[in-house]
Amino acid sequence: MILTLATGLFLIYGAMDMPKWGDPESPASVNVSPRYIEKAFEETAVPNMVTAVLADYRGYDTLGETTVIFAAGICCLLILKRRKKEEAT
Amino acid sequence: MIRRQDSIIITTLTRLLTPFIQLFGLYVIMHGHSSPGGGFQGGVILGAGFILLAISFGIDEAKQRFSEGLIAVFSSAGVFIFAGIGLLCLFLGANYLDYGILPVVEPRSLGMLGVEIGIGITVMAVMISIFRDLLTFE
Amino acid sequence: MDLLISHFNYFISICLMMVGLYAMMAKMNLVKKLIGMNIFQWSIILFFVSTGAKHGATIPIVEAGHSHHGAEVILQASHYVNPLPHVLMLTAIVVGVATTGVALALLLRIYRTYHTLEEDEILQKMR
Amino acid sequence: MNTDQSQLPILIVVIPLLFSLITPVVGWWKRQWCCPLVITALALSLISSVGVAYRVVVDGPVSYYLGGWEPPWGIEYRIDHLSALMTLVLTFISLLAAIYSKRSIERELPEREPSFYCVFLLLITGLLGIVVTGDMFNLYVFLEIASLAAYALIAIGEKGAAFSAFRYVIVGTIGACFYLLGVGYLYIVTGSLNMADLSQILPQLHHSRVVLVAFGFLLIGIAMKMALFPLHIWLPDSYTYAPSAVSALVAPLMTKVGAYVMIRIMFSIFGPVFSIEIVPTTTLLTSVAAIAILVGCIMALAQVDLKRMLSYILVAEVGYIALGVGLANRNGLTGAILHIVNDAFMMACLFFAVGAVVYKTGTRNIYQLKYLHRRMPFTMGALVVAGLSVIGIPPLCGFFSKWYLILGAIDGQQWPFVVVLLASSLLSAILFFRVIDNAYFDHIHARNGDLHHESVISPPERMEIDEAPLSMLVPTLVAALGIVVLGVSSMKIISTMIQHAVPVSF
Repeated sequence: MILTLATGLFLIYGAMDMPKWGDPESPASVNVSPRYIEKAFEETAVPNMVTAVLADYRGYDTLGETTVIFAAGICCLLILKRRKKEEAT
Repeated sequence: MIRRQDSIIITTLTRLLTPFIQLFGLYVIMHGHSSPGGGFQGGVILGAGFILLAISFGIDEAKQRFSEGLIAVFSSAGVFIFAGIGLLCLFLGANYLDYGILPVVEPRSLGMLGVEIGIGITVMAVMISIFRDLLTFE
Repeated sequence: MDLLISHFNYFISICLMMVGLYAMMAKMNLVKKLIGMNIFQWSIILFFVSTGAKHGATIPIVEAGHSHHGAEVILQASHYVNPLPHVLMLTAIVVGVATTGVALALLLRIYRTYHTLEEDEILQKMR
Repeated sequence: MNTDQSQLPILIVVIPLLFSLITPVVGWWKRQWCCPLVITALALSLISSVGVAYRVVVDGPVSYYLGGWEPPWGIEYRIDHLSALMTLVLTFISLLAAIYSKRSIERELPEREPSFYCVFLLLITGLLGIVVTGDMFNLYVFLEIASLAAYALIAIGEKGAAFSAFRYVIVGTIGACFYLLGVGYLYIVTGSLNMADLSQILPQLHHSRVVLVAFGFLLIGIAMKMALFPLHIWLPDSYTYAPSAVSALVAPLMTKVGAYVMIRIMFSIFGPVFSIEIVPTTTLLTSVAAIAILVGCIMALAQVDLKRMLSYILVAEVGYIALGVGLANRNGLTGAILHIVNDAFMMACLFFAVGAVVYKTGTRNIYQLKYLHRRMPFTMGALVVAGLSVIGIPPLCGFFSKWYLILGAIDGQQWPFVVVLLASSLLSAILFFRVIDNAYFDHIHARNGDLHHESVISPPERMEIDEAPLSMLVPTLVAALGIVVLGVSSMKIISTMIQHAVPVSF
């Protein structure tokens, strides 16, 4: 409980310094992302920028993510496959 | 354990609904380019359609329909499409996942479409697989 | 007060995070722990998505009317919300789902072995 | 076919990934092909990482732009000396573990090899992806692949495994979420996810509280993953109950990759100025590490179970690495990086040997090791070599990394840590002599006369050499040989690789 509160306070302490909500001038919106918005359609011919960034600019992340899903499927298979020997005990 | 429902309303209704759900799933995958959506969302909708079938027709029948091997093949095939497109780019002389090199019109857009389809297949298969594993474990 | 209002998105997600973290550490029931884990993950997702927001901006999709050869359309960054956090969170959502799936599978295994999901009872039975 | 060398960095990661996709399908069809497939994949990956490492040594750091997008927008692979060294270690150890796993998996998990090997490869994919990437978020994704695979692999062990794996899931998820939160805080103030880009932007923001919080959360998250002392609770249980092939793979590599990420965050992203001067991380880290070393050693002394003892030794070893990082001077960091490499080999060798013992005798109790030097002379030989190396006997590699750590502590004028390091050597000496004593010498009856396993052990006259199967023995011996070779050639490793990995400002 105390640990949780400490974590929360630490987080809030950091959050004080953050840019305001919805501020179009915040560093996150100024530094890298304008290129995605302004150029994505031109460079990839895909109007949905989220898809453009997801599957192209950061396509490798998405490959990793698909692998995560695949891993989850195989892991469930591995964990839950019936084991005759152990079930008996 | 989920058994086959005796109610005729449920079975008929799911039978009627499932094609529409799956059509919608396909639509979401294909139109990820110009509207909200994409492989993950569409794949989940497709998977949900199958899970609905399994719930209403009983797990035994569902088990027969989607055998373990089939699901494994599908889920790895999906990722394989993704990784394979990347590898194709590599063989064609560009960097990994650089769709610009693919020999089609508007290569980036089509490359993404292929990738989305791959994602959709994997997500669908894995959703069914997890559902099936959780249910059949004794 | 001004600070509270202008940063409300961060504070809400931090509160949620604390709820999740508390459930994860203090609850004895394993399912409750899992639920806490989910709350925690989703609060982070909320946090990320809220960072992408801009006043007066719309969803990051080029309007359908311009879709024929958009090179002449001038796109202004301030008219659309930042797509990058959305992309990142799509990934994080998937990771969360995958982790939940595996954790559920583990819970099933645990239940089969010990016939309970209370942590203290399991620890007793392990002895 | 494009055999251009510039594509090698991506191949390191993609080859295991592709093979892990093929494995379940092939395994479903023909089960016995799985293991050869895995070995092929890892061998190919090893070859490409050797190629990359060669290029790094000759030309300096290598960058690779995925999808052809330049860094702040696309994802970048950046392989410098440190990551090249790590890929070599990772692929080599995992290759050994794959060869090793064949027999023990056939026995411990019959009928589940295809999915086992698939997850095995996914784990290695994840670890390699973490090491070579130059992007914060990409690192998170691969961290999750590796952790998911590790959860599943640990869960398939014996009876208590599922519960310890669930604990690991909880702790691991908190760790990963903290890391993600740190990335989020950083992203808010910098707007970038690329490591090189971040390290350029951050110096102007050193006094921002957001950066401070982000730093804290990144470090805590990674400390959970690498099982640094107060957060190590999940480790001993998990590694004890996991199948021996799995603990031989996960134990040497998972924590080392965590340590790598820690070095990366502290020195590559935030830069030494921030992590040493502005925030008192180093003081905190060294004290925590010192406690970790002592607690690890003492807890290890209290164990009767061989695997559990090794797990606590692992906690202590993580402490050594963190100590070296925390000392934050040239010798200390050199020692830490050298120790990452050495410890991967030592732990692999120890877990291989113990796994072989378990495979043959079915027991993990220290007191039942008696006469094993006659039954399994080679395995026990490897165990002794690795044990001596953990203690730090000169020609073996453990000595050199400890030597550098002590030098670093002296350089930093931090005498308490010198004492801790020496004391821990003493403790591990006691630890391993207890094992060696039980395995090689005969006076057990006198001391433990009431031990109820006495009857199981047959008298020495009828004892014949009954070694572990060759596919388990060879990796063990190779790892033991690796310890000796690393020890002899450690000067060369430092001058070619590690020297360049240490930040210039030291």
